[in-house]
Amino acid sequence: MTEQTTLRPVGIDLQESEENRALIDAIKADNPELTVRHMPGLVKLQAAGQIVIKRETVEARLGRPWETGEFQLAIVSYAGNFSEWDDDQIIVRWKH
Amino acid sequence: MSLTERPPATSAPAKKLPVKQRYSLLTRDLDWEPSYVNRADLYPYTSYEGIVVHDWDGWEDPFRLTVDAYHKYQSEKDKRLYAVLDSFAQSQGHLTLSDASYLNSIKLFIQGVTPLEYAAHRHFAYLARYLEGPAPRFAALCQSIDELRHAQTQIHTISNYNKYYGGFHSWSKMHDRVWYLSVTKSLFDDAMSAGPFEFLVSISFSFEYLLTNLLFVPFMSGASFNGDMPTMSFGFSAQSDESRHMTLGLEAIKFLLEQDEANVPIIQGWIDKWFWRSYRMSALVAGMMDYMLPKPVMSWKEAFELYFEDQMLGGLFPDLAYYGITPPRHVQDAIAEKDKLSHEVYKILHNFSFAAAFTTSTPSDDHMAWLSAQYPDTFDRYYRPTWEKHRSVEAGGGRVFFQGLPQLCQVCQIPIAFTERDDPTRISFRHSEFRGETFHTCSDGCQWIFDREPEKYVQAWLPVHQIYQGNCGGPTVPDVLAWYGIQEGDNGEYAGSPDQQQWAEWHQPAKGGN
Amino acid sequence: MQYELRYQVIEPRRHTYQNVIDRLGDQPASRYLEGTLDVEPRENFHYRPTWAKDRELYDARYSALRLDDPYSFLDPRQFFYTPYVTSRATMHDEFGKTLAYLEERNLFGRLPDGWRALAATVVVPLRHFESGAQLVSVAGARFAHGTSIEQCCTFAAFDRIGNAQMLSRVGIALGNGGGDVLASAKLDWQHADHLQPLRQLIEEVMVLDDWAEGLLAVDAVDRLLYPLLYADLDEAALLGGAGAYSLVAQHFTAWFKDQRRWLDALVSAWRGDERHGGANAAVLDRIDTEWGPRAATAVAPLLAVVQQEVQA
Amino acid sequence: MAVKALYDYDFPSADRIENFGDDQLVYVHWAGNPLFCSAAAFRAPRATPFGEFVAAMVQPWAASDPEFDPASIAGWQLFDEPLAADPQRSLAELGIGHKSLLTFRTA
Repeated sequence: MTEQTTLRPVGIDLQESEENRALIDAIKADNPELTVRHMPGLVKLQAAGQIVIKRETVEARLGRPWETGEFQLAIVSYAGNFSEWDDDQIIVRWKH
Repeated sequence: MSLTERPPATSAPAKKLPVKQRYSLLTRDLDWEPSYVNRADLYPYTSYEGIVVHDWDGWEDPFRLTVDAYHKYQSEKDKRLYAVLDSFAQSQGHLTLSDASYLNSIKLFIQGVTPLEYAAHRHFAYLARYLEGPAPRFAALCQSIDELRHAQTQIHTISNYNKYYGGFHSWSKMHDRVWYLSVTKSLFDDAMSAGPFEFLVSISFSFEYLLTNLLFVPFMSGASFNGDMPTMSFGFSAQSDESRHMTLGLEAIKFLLEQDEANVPIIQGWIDKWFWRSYRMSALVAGMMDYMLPKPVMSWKEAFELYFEDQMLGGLFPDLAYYGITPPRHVQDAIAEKDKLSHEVYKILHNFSFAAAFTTSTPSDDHMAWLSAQYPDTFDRYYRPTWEKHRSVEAGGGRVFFQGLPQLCQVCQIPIAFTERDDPTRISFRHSEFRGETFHTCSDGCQWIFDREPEKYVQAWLPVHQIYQGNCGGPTVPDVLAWYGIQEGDNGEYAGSPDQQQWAEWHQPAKGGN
Repeated sequence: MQYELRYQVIEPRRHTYQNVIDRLGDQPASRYLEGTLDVEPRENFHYRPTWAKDRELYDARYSALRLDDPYSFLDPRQFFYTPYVTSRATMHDEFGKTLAYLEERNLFGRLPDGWRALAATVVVPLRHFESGAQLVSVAGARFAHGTSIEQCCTFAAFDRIGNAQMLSRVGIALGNGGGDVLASAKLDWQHADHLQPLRQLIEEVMVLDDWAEGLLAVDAVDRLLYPLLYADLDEAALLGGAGAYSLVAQHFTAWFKDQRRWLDALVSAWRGDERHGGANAAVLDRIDTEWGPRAATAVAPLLAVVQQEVQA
Repeated sequence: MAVKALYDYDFPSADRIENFGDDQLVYVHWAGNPLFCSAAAFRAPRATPFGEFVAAMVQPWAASDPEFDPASIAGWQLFDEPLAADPQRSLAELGIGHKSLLTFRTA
């Protein structure tokens, strides 16, 4: 994994729905420093430096196979840069 | 010989291509270097803006979306969305909105925003045709078809409200004609009439990446808070595409900056122009968020701080500093007016709603208390007294409208109503001379944009001036309203409007023991 | 405050948008009609395009083929975005299942040599033709006049890249999961004699100014290519032990049938237009005369390969 | 800075004075009255005497504010300069050209 270059905040906004609950739990589990803010219909996740979403963690919470591509069904917005998006994980961080 | 009689396969089990390589074979490898025609004839529009691209293959596409995956995810999203729309319509869900006045913001939305989704659909098709690299072309193609989705899901969501409420019925014609909608239309016309790179920086970067969060996310959250599940659903569903579009914007800008140092000042100029142009248009959303939601969810100021100041100025621009890009020119003016913007905009809408396809009203006591809490430095001092004056006129059975037509900004086309940075009581007037004619603008930002390309902005179809030239159906207000497609009761004051009256009728207070 | 709803059923004030009412009367309208009719802006454009002299941002003059009312043409499939992606999700899902079946049973590995050669040197290289056809179609998405027409072009453009990806996946499968077949197919596309007339044609079509002429020139090729490679060879493939070829071909035959539906309807609308029908017919006849023989010349060497490899 | 274009990008102004015949556009701003969000735009004959312009156009507009008193109008400005607003003289004679901005205050 590459070194983090900055601790500037990154963020992901997800739709708050039954389908996304496991995903949100998984992100919380993999990013202990996460701050979570609830707005009507929406959950705002923010962290310093980076947020990582791991397929295995999501699958364990969800109880079924989950493709990282399915993240596109949940995301409402983000701040940062998708520095990695492969079959196993998605990482949001700034580039410089 | 039949299939079953053939010998069993002896070849090695199939290899699996790494995702990145497979994606590349399915997208950019489809391109080939033409030899029967000139490349310049095939891509005639990529050189006149002065942008230099050395290697189109330098474009990264983190989503690696293939056509089959696109259809799979998008059809799933639409299945969910239309299920919400159908059940809302079947259960007469519109009756459970916070109030019928809430729908004024949705009227502004379908008249002002839906046509922009459609314009984006059309012009991302232009990028999908004329950008030279296959990777950005494919990303643009996906965005083009996504934007058609957004326009159509909005039309279909709002179709149900249109059946029961005024102001929605003629959104397309209105976008071509009505004064406040020229604000949004002219912005997209400006971007579409520019070259492909400027369009990319204007819409994909400055609009999609810098500002859509600010415009859409709190707005959709507000829809949810006001009982408008269909709008929340299309909004969030659209936003899930938007994250791809934001990525296109960010990739575009980094790609262009990395290609050649000579691109940097050109891009900086476009960021400076398009930040201000998009920000000015977003003022309409500021007014909508603070004044048009019966149950407000987040103030413009708070959303601006959260989505723009923290995320963009705090997060993105330090990233772009690496390439020598600085925060947009005039960004300090935007920050300085966050306490004023929504109030100044709603005053315009309140003054002129007699000529609009929505209604307005003076904020209630509760609403003013909320505004006062959100804007402790400005509301009570500068805006409350004016609303109190409206209240006293209305108490006597009157209603103050602006009995005339406003002076418009030549660039953003909003009435010149914004105030000086250091004085909320003094309107900021700017004017420039070009070929012996005077052109008025509303701010340093708009004046700077005008002076940069006066040959462009002198063409603007300014609604007020067009009315005075006799091009809008006739000389009287009723003539113009008829030409706009505004129907009786769409416009004016909310109290007593057909929407308000029927809402009251549908929601008779429960009688005891009934 | 507690409310009660006074009415069980509320009568709507209107059944659809005003532009639809103006055309069809005040009755409930389909989502296709509401999402299509009169959506494209018509007037009062603010600035002239910097990239096209003497044109507005939306302008009927981007093609010689005109309709008095662009909405006299409607897509017979009534595709707006949702039914389109839903239909294509099924199509690609089925194609994926076919491919998975063929790979699982190694049916590509068992293709007779002639069929394998046909697939690798004629069919797979056509992914580049599809990619070119995508560029041509997407020009219509931008420049066609009227949402009903450009929407069909948009979907066609997306279909074309989808077709190119389906052919690419066949190539990957033929290469046993690697990129070798695609690499040699690309070399063939660029250099092999039998593909040069077709490549020359699509390159020349890609630079045409008139989006509609481009679309029809590609169609002149499609009308020869699709029946030749997919529909007509189906039977021969089954008889010749090339079941895999037949299973793949059916998807392209199905797509081409769908493509014909809107394009034939559009050509009829152009010919039948009260105001422009005469002028349109002259343009359409000129396009047929010019591009029909060019298409035949471009497809002839492919026919020769078919005859040599699988019909000998 | 010229517009970057593929051809000579030069179009007439949409609101050039020729498009208004003998008339012109004039903007009027009531300074210090926050009830009005912006200045008003008027189309007026260049030969109109200033007094008639004010009586026929400005006053009915200013009366949008029920507290407006026509006698209170004072202190005209043309752009940023004081204007000696002789009611008998025409707009043209007073140097009030096409798309001029007039400002008044009320006493």
